[in-house]
Amino acid sequence: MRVGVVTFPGSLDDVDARRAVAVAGGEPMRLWHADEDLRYVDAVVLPGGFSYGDYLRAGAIARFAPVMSSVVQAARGGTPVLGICNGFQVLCESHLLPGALIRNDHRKFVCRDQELVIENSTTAWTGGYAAGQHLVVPLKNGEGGYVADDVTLDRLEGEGRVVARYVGQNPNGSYRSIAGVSNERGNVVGLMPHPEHAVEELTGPTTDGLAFFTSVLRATVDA
Amino acid sequence: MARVVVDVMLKPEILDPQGKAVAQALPRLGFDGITAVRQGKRFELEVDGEVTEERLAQIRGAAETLLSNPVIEDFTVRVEEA
Amino acid sequence: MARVVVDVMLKPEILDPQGKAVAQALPRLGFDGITAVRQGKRFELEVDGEVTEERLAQIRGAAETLLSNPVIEDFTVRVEEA
Amino acid sequence: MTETVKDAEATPDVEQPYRELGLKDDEYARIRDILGRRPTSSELAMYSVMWSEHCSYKSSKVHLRQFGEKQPPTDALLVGIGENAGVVDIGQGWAVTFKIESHNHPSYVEPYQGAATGVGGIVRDIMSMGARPVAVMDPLRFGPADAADTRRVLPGVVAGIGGYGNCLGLPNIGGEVVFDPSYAGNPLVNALCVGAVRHEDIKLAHASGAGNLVVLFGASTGGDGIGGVSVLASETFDEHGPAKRPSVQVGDPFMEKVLIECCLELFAADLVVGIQDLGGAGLSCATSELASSGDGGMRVWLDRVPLRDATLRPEEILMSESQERMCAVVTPDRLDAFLDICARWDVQATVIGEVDDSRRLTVEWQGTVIVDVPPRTVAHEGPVYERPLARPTWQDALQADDPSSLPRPTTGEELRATLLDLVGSPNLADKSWVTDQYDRYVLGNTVLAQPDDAGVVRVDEATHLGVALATDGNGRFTKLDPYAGAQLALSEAYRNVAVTGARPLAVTDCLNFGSPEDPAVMWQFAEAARGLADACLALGVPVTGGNVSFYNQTGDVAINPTPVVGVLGVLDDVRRRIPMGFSAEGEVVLLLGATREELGGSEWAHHMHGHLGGRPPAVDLAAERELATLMAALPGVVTAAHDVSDGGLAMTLVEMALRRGIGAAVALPDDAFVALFSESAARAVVSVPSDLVADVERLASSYAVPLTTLGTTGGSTLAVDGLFEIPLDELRSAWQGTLPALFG
Ligand SMILES: Nc1ncnc2c1ncn2[C@@H]1O[C@H](COP(=O)(O)OP(=O)(O)O)[C@@H](O)[C@H]1O
Ligand SMILES: [Mg+2]
Repeated sequence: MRVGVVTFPGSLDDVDARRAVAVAGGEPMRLWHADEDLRYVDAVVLPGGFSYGDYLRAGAIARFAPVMSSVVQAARGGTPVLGICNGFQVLCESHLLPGALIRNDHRKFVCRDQELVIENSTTAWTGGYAAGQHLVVPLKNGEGGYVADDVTLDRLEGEGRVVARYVGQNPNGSYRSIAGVSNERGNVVGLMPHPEHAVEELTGPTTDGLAFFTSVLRATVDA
Repeated sequence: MARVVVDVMLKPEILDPQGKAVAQALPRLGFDGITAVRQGKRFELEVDGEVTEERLAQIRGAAETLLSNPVIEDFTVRVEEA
Repeated sequence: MARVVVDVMLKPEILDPQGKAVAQALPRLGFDGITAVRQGKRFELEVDGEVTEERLAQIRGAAETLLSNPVIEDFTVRVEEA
Repeated sequence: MTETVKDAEATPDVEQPYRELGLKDDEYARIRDILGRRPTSSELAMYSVMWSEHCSYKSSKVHLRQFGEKQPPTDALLVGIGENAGVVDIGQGWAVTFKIESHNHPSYVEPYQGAATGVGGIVRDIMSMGARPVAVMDPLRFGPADAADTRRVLPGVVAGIGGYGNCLGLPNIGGEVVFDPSYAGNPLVNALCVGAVRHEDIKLAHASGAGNLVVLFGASTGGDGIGGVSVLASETFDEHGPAKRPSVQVGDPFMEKVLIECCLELFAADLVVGIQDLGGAGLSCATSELASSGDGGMRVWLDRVPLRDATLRPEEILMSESQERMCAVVTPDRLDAFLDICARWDVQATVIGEVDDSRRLTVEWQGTVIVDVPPRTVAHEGPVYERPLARPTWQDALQADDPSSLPRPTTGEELRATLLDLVGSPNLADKSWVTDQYDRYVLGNTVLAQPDDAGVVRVDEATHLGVALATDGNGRFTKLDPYAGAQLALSEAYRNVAVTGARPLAVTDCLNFGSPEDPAVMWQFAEAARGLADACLALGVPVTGGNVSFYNQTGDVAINPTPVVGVLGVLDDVRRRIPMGFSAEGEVVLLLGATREELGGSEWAHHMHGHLGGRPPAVDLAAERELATLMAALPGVVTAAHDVSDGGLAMTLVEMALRRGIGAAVALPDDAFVALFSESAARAVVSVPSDLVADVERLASSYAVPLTTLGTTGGSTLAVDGLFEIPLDELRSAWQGTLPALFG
């Protein structure tokens, strides 16, 4: 099972995402922003970081990288794609996911161990969780406030596309405490928190994040 | 050489944490009478040669796809006198 | 109700990594002929009542202390027609 | 017109602005002597920045020599003092390099950018050793927490450190946040970076091999920060703030991140002969140091330097401190491969010179020679001063004013109130408001970070080899006794590393002091340097490098002398690290080390009484060493360990309990106040499953470490037998509320 992890200039958590794929039992593959080649991967992770410094808007420049046209095409064809943090921002900028991520309401970067609830356990990336399951994984972002207009938000809720929500105090001002959303088909998921930092007892607050990566391995085997 | 200015502001219905923070800080610093503040971005583009209609249309394209995110932002484009 | 706009830009001699990032991205997206980009901030202040000279002076004070960082930035203040 | 060497020869009597550039009459005379003529304006620019206090260490050099002279016998040191950063062998073919630096003055002028570029600078130092940077730390000191200027400076500094470090993808694994009136108007922003490198990949800043090319790569050169660090760092601020507001450097962390990845690929492909970062004094420093450490000379074509501002003059290009630039020496046959890797990362790279065998550094501008100097005289043979020293006249009175007469809490109720007050005091309160703005997870190797005693990162995933790092400094102790204060800073950092189970190996230090031209300050400096060197020898941990920051004062009033000491230790298996928090109920809580009545300079005297006087706690390096040896035997035996320092045993217990919300009940010896709040050194608290207590007792007695049984873990309160009991919730809200209330 080959899971590609894209490195943009300024990607930071690509190493961690590859490690998480390996810990989950998959085969991590490096994908380079300037190549359109997806190297026959079965799934793609857009990792966290500050692509192009996030100077304009998080994800705004990375969206135009050559690799993204292939990712968009693959996503439309049903390939599982997970965008974590900056990857989520890239997915929104690419219009693979609705809404946008803006500056945290308290205007500070925040890094903390965050409690989440999984609301949809039927996506390619959350099949290994139970709906309603609580997890604790690291959250770290400066522009993590999820926003969309009310019609979009209602539609997301109605269609079960809110994948995860923050529990307790809203850490960044996200509308309706949304931590992650999916596309209609459930193969593309964007997530602000960082499951790839919670896959090892030694370095993470928990190992609660591992199931994102084992889920997709199972989903692609089943598919 | 000419300059084109692109202003990008969050749509009115989107929360603007930075503008809000400024609005709250103003009275604390003794500046009264300001009822609301929005914070956006200003881009100054230096253009080589004349700003033709075609060039302006191009810049509008850039403003729409790169400089702003139409999901949350509006923009205006204007040529500035040198 | 009137609107006052404060534009804040980095001083010309100061490095502007944001503008640089945009300037480098534009040609990659096929937008040519733009020789330089600076990115700054735009504040829209809604003012209660008339914009008197006194009020404007106040806003200039706010621009200098709160909205801009005079060590690295310049600003301009102007009243915008509604 | 740009002045050439010929012009200078032809017009020997031209008046030059050497004083404005900070050179003294005799220094200028020496330059004329070295050159046998007057310098050109470009040469004058180079000498003035390179001979500034910041770059030449002219006031500190004679004292810093002790770190080498008293260096303990060690086989861990692969590269010692003098290079960009020291390199320490941690075994299995791995080495680490680490260094701490100050960015105090720039951070006062422009907190965000000053702090950000401080991180950027130290990271490039680590890269220039061939290492991959793996973590950063940030010891910070500010004026009173509730002062208006602190509200200006602190949020900007923290956001700047986070903004830059987070964007580079380097986990922040520790630091300090200290408040004291002595830092009002002169905050201390120190930054530490640690990097990992295989032994065979270590690089040095040497330009050797005639015909090799000098490549400048990274950002373009601009006019920001000209003379910035060097002139600023030698500037004293008066009470009205900065004497002048020079242009500030703006950091571009994205550029630096790309530069890191680019450098690592260049190293991996073995494409560089020597490498040097551009920091203070920019190209003047990089070219003269590379040439001076090489075996020949160097020729530079200055007009090839890519500029951000086309109007810059050659003098300015030589002095510019634009960030995110590196300089490499490359063999001609490897140049194309070098440039290819730079292109892949979109990093601009330009050949600006070549190594030759002239033993001179020559700089050309549009075909004329504008600099022709022996490089060593610029880089390594600057002035050296034996500044006058004088023990301050007030030192005796300060030491005589000991805290014994301060009113003390005695009843349980008073002790309880004192503890709650201290827990919420700015220096002891929870620092999450700061550390939550730093990414501590990136790279996925962070094993311990805040609020643990030391940051621990895994260096090798396959073998679990890792390092532990802590920084400490105590300006109050150092003011009371500079010799002892420096030793206590080292003791505490050493202990913080040791309580994680790591073996302390090496030291870096940042010596923050007032003006070296003040004999009292110079005495403090000399005493602190001597104390540190002696203690490093006693503890067996060599100094590998560091930084001196002088002129930290407002008007004539110097800051508390503040040596900040970073200690690095190794953990052969990071899975065996000992965390600080109680992790199970019903375990036995033991105090290791001896408690004496030592309240001079304590947090209690400071916070409760605004008092500073007396003597700092006694230094006991033998006891520190024994405690560390004992700790190294305790992984797998104790489940938690935390050192005792600021705020005494009381604070240690509170922090251990709050970490995971597991309380404790303890009984204290007779003088509960002293037991709780004294800050005696060489102590730690451990928590042990009851069936292993005998093991700890046996080990402690074999290492001659005094041991006291305090009580047991469990419950949701901190209870002190017969005196008071405080719910953890109440402690937590006192502890957590302070910084958010102050800074929003
Ligand atoms: N500026 C900072 N940046 C990162 N970590 C910090 C900072 N200040 C404090 N910390 C962390 O918070 C914890 C508590 O700090 P402190 O009480 O100074 O530790 P100690 O007394 O053990 O030296 C430590 O883990 C320390 O590394
Ligand atoms: Mg400690």
